[in-house]
Amino acid sequence: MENEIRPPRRYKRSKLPKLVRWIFGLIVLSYFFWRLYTVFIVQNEYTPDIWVRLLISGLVIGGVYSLIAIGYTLVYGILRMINFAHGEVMMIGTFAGYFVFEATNAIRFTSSTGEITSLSNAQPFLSILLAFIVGMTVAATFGFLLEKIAYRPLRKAPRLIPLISAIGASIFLQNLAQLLFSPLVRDYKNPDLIARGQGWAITVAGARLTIPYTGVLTFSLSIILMFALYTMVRKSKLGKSMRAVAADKSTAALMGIDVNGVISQTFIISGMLAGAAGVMWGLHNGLVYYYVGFMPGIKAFTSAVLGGIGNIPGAMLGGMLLGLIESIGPTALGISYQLKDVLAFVILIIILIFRPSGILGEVLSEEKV
Amino acid sequence: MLKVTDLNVHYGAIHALQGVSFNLQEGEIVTLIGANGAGKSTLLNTISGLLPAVKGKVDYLDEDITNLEPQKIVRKGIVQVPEGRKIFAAMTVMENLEMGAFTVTDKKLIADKVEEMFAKFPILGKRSKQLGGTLSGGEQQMLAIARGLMASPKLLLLDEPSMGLSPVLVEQIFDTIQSINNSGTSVILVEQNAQMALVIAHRAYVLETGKIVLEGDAQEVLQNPMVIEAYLGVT
Amino acid sequence: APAAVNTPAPAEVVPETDKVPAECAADRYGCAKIEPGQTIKIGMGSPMTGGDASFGIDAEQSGKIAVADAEPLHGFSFELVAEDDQGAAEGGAAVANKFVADQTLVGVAGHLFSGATAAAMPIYEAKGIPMLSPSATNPTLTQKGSAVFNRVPFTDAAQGKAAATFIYEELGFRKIAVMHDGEDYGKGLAEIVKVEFEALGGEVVEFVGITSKEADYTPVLTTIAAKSPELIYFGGYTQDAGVLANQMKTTGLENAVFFGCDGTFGTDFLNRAGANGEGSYHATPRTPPQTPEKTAFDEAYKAAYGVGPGELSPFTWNSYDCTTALIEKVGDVAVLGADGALYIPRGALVDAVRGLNNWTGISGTYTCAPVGDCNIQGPQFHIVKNGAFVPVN
Amino acid sequence: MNKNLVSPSLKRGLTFGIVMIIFVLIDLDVMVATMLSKLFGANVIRGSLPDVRFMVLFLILFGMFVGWSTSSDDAKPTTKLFQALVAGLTLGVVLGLFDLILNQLIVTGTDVRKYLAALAPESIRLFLFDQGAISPLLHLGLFTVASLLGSLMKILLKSESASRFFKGVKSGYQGLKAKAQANTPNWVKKYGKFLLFLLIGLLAFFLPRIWGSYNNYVVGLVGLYVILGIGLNIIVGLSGQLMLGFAAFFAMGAYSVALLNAPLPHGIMLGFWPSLLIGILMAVVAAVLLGLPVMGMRGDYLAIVTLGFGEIIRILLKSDLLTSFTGGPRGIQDIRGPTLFGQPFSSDIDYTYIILVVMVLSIIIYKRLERSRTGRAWLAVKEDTKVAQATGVNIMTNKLLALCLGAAFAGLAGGIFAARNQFTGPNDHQLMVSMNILSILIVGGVNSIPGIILGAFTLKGLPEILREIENYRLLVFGGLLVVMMISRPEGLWPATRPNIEKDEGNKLKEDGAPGEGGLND
Amino acid sequence: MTDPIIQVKNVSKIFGGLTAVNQVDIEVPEKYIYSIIGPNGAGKTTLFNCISGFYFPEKGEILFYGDPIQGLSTNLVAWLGISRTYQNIRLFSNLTAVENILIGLHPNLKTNWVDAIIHTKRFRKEEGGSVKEALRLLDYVGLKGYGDFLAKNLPYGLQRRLEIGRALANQPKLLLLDEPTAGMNMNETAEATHFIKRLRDELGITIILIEHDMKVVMGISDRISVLDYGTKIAEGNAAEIQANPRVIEAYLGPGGAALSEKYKKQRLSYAKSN
Ligand SMILES: Nc1ncnc2c1ncn2[C@@H]1O[C@H](COP(=O)(O)OP(=O)(O)OP(=O)(O)O)[C@@H](O)[C@H]1O
Ligand SMILES: Nc1ncnc2c1ncn2[C@@H]1O[C@H](COP(=O)(O)OP(=O)(O)OP(=O)(O)O)[C@@H](O)[C@H]1O
Ligand SMILES: [Mg+2]
Ligand SMILES: [Mg+2]
Repeated sequence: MENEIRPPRRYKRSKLPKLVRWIFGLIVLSYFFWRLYTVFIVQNEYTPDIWVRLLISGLVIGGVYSLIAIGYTLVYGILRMINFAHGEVMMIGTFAGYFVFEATNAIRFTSSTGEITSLSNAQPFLSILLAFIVGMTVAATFGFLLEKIAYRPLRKAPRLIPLISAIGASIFLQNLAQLLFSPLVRDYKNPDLIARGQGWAITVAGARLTIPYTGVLTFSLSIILMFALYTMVRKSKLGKSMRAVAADKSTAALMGIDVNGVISQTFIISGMLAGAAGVMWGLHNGLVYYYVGFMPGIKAFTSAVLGGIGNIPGAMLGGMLLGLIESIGPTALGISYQLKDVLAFVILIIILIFRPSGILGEVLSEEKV
Repeated sequence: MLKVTDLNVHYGAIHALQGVSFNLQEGEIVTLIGANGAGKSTLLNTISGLLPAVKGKVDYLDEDITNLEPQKIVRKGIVQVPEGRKIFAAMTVMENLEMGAFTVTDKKLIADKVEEMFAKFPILGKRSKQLGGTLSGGEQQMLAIARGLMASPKLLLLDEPSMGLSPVLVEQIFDTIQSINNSGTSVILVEQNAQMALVIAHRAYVLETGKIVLEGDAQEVLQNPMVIEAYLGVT
Repeated sequence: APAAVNTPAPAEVVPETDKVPAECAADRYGCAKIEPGQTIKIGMGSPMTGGDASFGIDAEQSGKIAVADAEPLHGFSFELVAEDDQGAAEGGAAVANKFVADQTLVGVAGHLFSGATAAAMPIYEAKGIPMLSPSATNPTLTQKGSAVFNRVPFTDAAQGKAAATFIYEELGFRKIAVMHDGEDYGKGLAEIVKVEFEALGGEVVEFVGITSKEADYTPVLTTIAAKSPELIYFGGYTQDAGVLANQMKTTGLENAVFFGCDGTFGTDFLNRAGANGEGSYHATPRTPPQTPEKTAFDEAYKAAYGVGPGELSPFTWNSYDCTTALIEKVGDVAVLGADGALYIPRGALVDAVRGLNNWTGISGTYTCAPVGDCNIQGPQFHIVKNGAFVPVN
Repeated sequence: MNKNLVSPSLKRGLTFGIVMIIFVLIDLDVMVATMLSKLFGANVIRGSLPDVRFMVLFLILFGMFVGWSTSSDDAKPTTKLFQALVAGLTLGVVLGLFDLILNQLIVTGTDVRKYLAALAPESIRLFLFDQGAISPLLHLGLFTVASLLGSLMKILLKSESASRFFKGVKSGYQGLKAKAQANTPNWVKKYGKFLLFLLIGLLAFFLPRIWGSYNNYVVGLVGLYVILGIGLNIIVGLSGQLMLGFAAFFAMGAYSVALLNAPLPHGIMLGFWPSLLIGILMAVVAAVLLGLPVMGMRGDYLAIVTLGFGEIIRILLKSDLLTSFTGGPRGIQDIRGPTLFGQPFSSDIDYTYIILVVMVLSIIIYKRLERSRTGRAWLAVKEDTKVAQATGVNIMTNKLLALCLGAAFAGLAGGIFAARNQFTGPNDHQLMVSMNILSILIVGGVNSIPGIILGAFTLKGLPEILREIENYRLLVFGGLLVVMMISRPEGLWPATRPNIEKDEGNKLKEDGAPGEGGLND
Repeated sequence: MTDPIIQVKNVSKIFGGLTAVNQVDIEVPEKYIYSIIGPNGAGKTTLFNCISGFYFPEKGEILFYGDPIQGLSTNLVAWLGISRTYQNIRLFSNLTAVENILIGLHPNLKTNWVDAIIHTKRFRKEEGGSVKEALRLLDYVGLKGYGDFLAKNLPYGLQRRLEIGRALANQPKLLLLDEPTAGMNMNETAEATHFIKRLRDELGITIILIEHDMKVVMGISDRISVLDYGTKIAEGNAAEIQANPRVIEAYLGPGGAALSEKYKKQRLSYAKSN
């Protein structure tokens, strides 16, 4: 081989891409600040109660996103796959809850006071509890089956394959629900106790505002569920085995871990959370139909990435943040409410530019060279 | 203790094990030697349940464990230290060790075992909070062996434990293997360093392209001209 | 007019026998020939999968009833062929191309969405298949000089102007917010309302779109509440209208009036909003809401599909009327050939549909303007009182 | 009997029982029976029910399938029959119980369609053969017998003699093929490929003129998606960047052509070809704008960011903000088609030609890129980014280049798409479009041109063909996607790596001069 | 001593609290085979990573032909003429052997994507030439006939060779080999040793070698450095190193590089007991 001394090569360090990234980020940031300045200082037409209201709706929707996002994060963490059908699992949960309320509403009897009431109104707590239990169980079952049928045979396949399988499953489940229940957009029949449009009236800065009961229920329940889950994953053996399976399935098996079992349990847990989120969605927003899981699914996926995918606290944080961005963002920046998704995604991009693995960072390691 | 009969394993079209039979008595060190790609790791993985056997049987303590799920095999006391270390990169050294004791429920026992490992491999003690993935190659190898010992296995399968270790450590590892064996653990040892493996082993099998071509007492194998030429180097 | 996408189909090859009616030779598109044993097909293109599937399924279902109600024509029965166009151009063109390939398909009760309609129109134009859409409201559709395209919904202009005037003059509000669901139909309407209302001298404090069926509109309502409008006009459909009416009660808009369009009219709204819907306004075509025909249809629909008309989409009745009108016009022009086959002169049918005059269906009375807009009357407004719609003008 | 024999068969029976129940709940049974009756030549008017015979036939076929699939391959005939019996009985019992419920609905006249939309009384009657209370027994018997029949069929068809027969046929065929190959004259060998291309070319020229506008439409659609598939393949398949918002680039092309070449909203009327070029350029510009800030991101982050980008573009196109510029949710109509030498060139046939030509060009460009320094650099980046960089590949420029070239293809396809439909609107650029294109790659086979063509046909052509099954088509489509991934994870036509060493060896041999020859051409 | 091709001056690399490489100085003259040995975790691989641009050393300078290269991105380092192999083999496993080498040629090729699309003459010439060159290299590393195998399907030993082949394609001036004989048996090791020597003798490439097999190290090194806890504790030729007590203590063990007596004894004792 002719290996004569090559003339020494010169190099030029290019900082362009990095620079572009920063400039891009700065432009967007300064735009944000300019908008914030305009809305808060120049125009200043919103009273504090408006912001409180926006905060409340942001937290409620954020709680739902967080719950679904945890499902994405858990599955991603363990299988490195985007479970695109996760939103459909939530949809199934919503439907399950819907049927529970339909049933409890249909059961009518004469109460002690002589009025004819339905079970759902006579025993609101029971029926809500029942709805959550059924919703979570059914969604968990579907999560479990989904993994078993559509993903397990693809364990060893390249990463894109399960993604497509997930897309297929998503289309399948949506259409199955549409064929089963018709494309009708149905109403959630809340017990009167937590009827939509009802809530506690409070006064903020002289203005009366209402905190909807469903919102309080949704938010507090999602917080409770999240922390229950988080403690469980941190403290129990399951959490440990999940980490091991995530890192390397066959080595995990060599440690005595039941890999299939752990993966199934992961799907069951994520299904349960999605199911709970689904029932909350129905109670709070009142609509259920076969497409109901699609957008929340995408949003939750975004939340998971925002917080750092594979990271459970990250998913919670990401979900809350996304909820808040969506509710407060457009008003605070004085842009059209239609563009709230644009805003959400732009903020996602900005955050990823400055923190490439999400706000809290992902819990995956890069291998050493 | 372990009896493998007529084992056949395929990777798609590749027939990696073609009717392998061998056995191991309680308390023995048996070494498997063979060139790259002979099927040694495949054999260990099949025993551990990671690979399905198409044909043949694996009996362990008079029980058929062929194609049993890996975690059940581990619970029966067969632990493998896999080739290429397979450390949990995102877990600390400590957590890696705890993973090794996954089947153990007694917290006290685990703590004792950890102490024991740190005594055996002091460097691990120093690195106990470092992430496994950032250890040096040799450190990872030590961690892998230590992790394998955490569950106090009855039968230890070691796949190239000396790979990438410095000369002092190589000897130390072999000493360790012997001491483990002396304290009652049976060992199947796969090694490229045939010389040393044969020294500490009781019996040996030579594997070539998926078949056992030679077996016998380690000493005899060590003196076998074919083995000397092929694996020990004509020195 | 743009160049047609499709090669103009040569007039169908009609054998030169004396059995073929003279009308066919004279017709600019030739005749569709229905052999004995075949059915006369009416097409329908609508989204039947995806997020808007309810529109398509609803249209198909009421179309089927229309076909079932139709008397056989010289012993030939009608058949409805509903195809999924997914509401988009790609699907619209696919369906249209499929339809024109079928010789026995003579008219299309559709398409439902404007995007699909726009892509499908030139394809039908080339073949001479008349369209009568129950819901495609994009104004430009009837501004292209198409001979085949007709529709029965209000034009946005007619409804928008009437609504703005009603709000300003009858109700006396001066400060309103205008919302829409971001879709073709609702947005077009909302834009007109805004323009007309401002032209009258009123103030539109906010003009804002939501994302349909997203279900949580509290932030946007909250922001609107800060500008304290007296009324909220909404262009969109019942599902969103119901949610909005509910959420207005917790977002500081308790005292604002909800004003919907014809897309929000239906018992469905009453179910969804319940007490929160009291006092809201909605539009319908100018016709008595309950004729015996309509009642009969409603019963048949409910019996056949288990859901009520208007629940899946507000265009249930329009779809029935479109199909029925097409069938009727086919009856007007069809000629029974001496060979026992039925001949339908396509050009004549196109003209006949355009010639719809004072035709009363269950959703209203229609007369087609020369451009194809068949609903030229203004709307009628209703207020919700004690859980029922009560006409107000 | 052995537990290992009974329980899998039981499980199978149960599973299929549930499947059948779902079939009934979504009315798929009636649809299949209708298809069957059409197959037998009956003229079923839409909306009316098929004859009950066909429902019986369908259930028998279903039962036979259950029996067939339950009988394990390597079992003895009696075992097979036993397995089928168990499965058939289970299936029968499951459905029998279900029948009881259905029958109850009929008897009491309960309408459950408020919740289960497809469960119409007529359909139920048809499913129950209109036999009321005894239909559970009928079903039980039918499924048991059918299942046994299926098993029997398997025993017969897969028996020794049968398989010997098939083997014989196969080897005979292979023998013939070998013979034929040996006997092909030299000129055929030499010009065979050329002749084949000529034939395809001729077909491509004449077929669009003959087979009518619908086929042209479908072929054109498939062709456009092949182009899109190739574009996305450069990004995903070659350079390994998971892109979920590809429709954004498609939209760039479509809207450029639309805005520059339609009377409304701007009336620029630039002409198709220049606006197509601008469309490609706009797509590339979008790619750079997206790429520069996010280039450093890893796989899944990139995935969500690109997804977001796709959504941003779609929402913006639809939004109030840009309505006066883009037409908002209404989209843009009356997009003018291309001209050729001053003549309008925009009939369905013309478009088919345009698309086919562009498609062939795209394939050539793709092939050339793949087999170049750049293509290999992309593959290296995909395989192992760090090591690729350490081998001397500039990651940033190569990734960005891939993004831009992929976007260019999308812009191209988008422009033609818009002009062909004479319309484009935000609904044409939804997330599902991106997902569809990605699926084309994976279903067909990443990095494989025949794969992409097959994939495009499967995903875009098949739903068109599946139109026959109406509302069920997306259900079937989604299910097929899953099944396909499980049964053929490599794709329908997996890519193979080129045999450079062998080819080079042959080249040298042919040239007869080892060493230098044949390398400098 | 000729001019040093590479000078590592006072380089330190710190991870958190751990100083993996501590003020190391190394100078390698051209056409040397220079070995770096040391206990596990001594920082050898880390040093390689600093030289090849994977890590940016906190302190010190790395000069290649007198120019500082620390902190350059890895592709520039490769382009300048430094190639390396990896301790855990890192091939492009789904590409064929030839393609792996073709990618190695990347820094030496000039055509771009436009050439590729138009198929310019320049492109065809360069492409033809590079395929020829790749096949030649394949032959050189002993992989003739394996060219069309996917890298992942090659046996382990051949994968190591392919990695070297890929590194050579860059026409490196300096080649960094990280444990090239790990996982090989004695015969294969001997072969590999011979091969490394050929690289230097025939191609004139300077080689820095990390290796734990003392037979290899002592057999072919012109000079050896020993690292321990990130610090260089010794430098010299084979004989000097083998005699150095610090090295023996930290690294080689009592038996020097040879197999320890203990094992030999034990071997006898087994023989007796049987
Ligand atoms: N995942 C796999 N897919 C396909 N073939 C494989 C796979 N793993 C191993 N093989 C093949 O099976 C044969 C046996 O491999 P195995 O890893 O068991 O060899 P080994 O004896 O352990 O070799 P080494 O000494 O290199 O570790 C080899 O030919 C190898 O190429
Ligand atoms: N990225 C990192 N983060 C933290 N510590 C690291 C990192 N990389 C290496 N180390 C530590 O630095 C020390 C040196 O590691 P290095 O890989 O250079 O060792 P080595 O000399 O190559 O050893 P071996 O011979 O075992 O491969 C080790 O203790 C290792 O744990
Ligand atoms: Mg091995
Ligand atoms: Mg190292």
